Amino acid sequence: MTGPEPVTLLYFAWVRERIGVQTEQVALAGPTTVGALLDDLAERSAGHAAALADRSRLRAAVNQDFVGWDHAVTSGDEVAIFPPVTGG
Amino acid sequence: MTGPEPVTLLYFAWVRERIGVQTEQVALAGPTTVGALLDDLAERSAGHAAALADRSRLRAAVNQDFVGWDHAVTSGDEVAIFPPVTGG
Amino acid sequence: MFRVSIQAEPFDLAEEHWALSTLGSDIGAVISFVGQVRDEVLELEHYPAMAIRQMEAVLADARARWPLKGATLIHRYGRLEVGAPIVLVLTASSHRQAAFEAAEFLMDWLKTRAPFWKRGADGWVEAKASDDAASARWGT
Amino acid sequence: MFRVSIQAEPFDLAEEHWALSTLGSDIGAVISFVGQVRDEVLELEHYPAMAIRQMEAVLADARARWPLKGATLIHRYGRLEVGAPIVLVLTASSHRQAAFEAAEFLMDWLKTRAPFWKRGADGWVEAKASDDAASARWGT
Repeated sequence: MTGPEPVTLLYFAWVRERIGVQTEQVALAGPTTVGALLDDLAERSAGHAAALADRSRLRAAVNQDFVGWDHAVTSGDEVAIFPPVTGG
Repeated sequence: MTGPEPVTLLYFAWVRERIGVQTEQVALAGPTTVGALLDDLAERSAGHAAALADRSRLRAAVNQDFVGWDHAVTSGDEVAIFPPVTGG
Repeated sequence: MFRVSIQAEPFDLAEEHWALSTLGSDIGAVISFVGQVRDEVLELEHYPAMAIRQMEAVLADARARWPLKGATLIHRYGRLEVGAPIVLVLTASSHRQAAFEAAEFLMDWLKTRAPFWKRGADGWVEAKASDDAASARWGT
Repeated sequence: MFRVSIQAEPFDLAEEHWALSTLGSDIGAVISFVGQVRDEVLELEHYPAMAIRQMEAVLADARARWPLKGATLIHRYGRLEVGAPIVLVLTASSHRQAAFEAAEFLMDWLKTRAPFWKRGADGWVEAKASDDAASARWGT
């Protein structure tokens, strides 16, 4: 029996640099929110903690759309965490 | 003894077509205004009268700057009469 | 570089753009507006001395209002086929907002103050009240 | 013609402009915005799938707001030298106001919503509050 599909995390810019990886996968215990997921991720390493400490400097996307911290995350989602964009 | 320099009139677009000439020169009896000058010009020919009848459809420039009908015209001026511009 | 030209010949957008985009390392935004002939062949008449004088004046006005690094105004005259470019406004600045606003200002102004007159198949083109309104928003 | 591209290579402004200016006899205005690298070499990182998805969405939004005949959005990534073009926004319409407004809207949006990040000599470039303010005026 396989478990539910994991969530794919993507990190960009200095979030990626501090965490040290571009992407990782995490299994969810159950439905959660982006904010709660970040609380969990912050405990993974000192790099995670440093990258995710100040939420005012972070933005999130779920399945490639911008979302707020209380947005639901479910099994199989693609969740991206990054600083405010600076393109254009 | 030569008289004072004449005023040079310039006509554009349908004003030019109705009057039948691009430019003409007129001697002034004395200082006048663009509006008064147009009243005099309208008596020169049926074409002048037709071209200059409806002042709401005309614009004027003196020495290459837009002016109103009460703007002074003096000897030697370049006075242009034309419809509202449609460039760009 | 600030330049005004009134000409019968077409202009080369890429060349004009290059001239502004390479002005210096502080250029961050270059905007071009090209107006082109719609739907019917046009003949453009103009008042050459007043046109050049007024176009230089409005360019000076734009420079006083926005921190431009460069700008180019080209207006064509004569017979112009459908699709032919009529007018080019190019602005270059460190920041996009200045370049956008200046380009819109210059175009609004050209529409209402540059002494050019278009004649199409049905005669002389009438001026549009919407152009006067667009120009009026700049408070000139 | 409506087109989005995310690419490492430079774009050819003249070619892209031509593609829109020749779309039909009802094109009256074609506007280009080119953003280019100022002052220091930049490295642009991006989130490819989200970038293309979001750029296509904003182009659809612009089409719903303005009567555009065509528009092109190109954003580059990778290492970009000083003076190198980063972004191209092109809009074509019958009337200049629609083309200008749509181009400004698209640029304001790209600045605040397109997932690209610039890194310069001193590290990651900080987002500007002025860009958020510019974007907010469109009510999105």
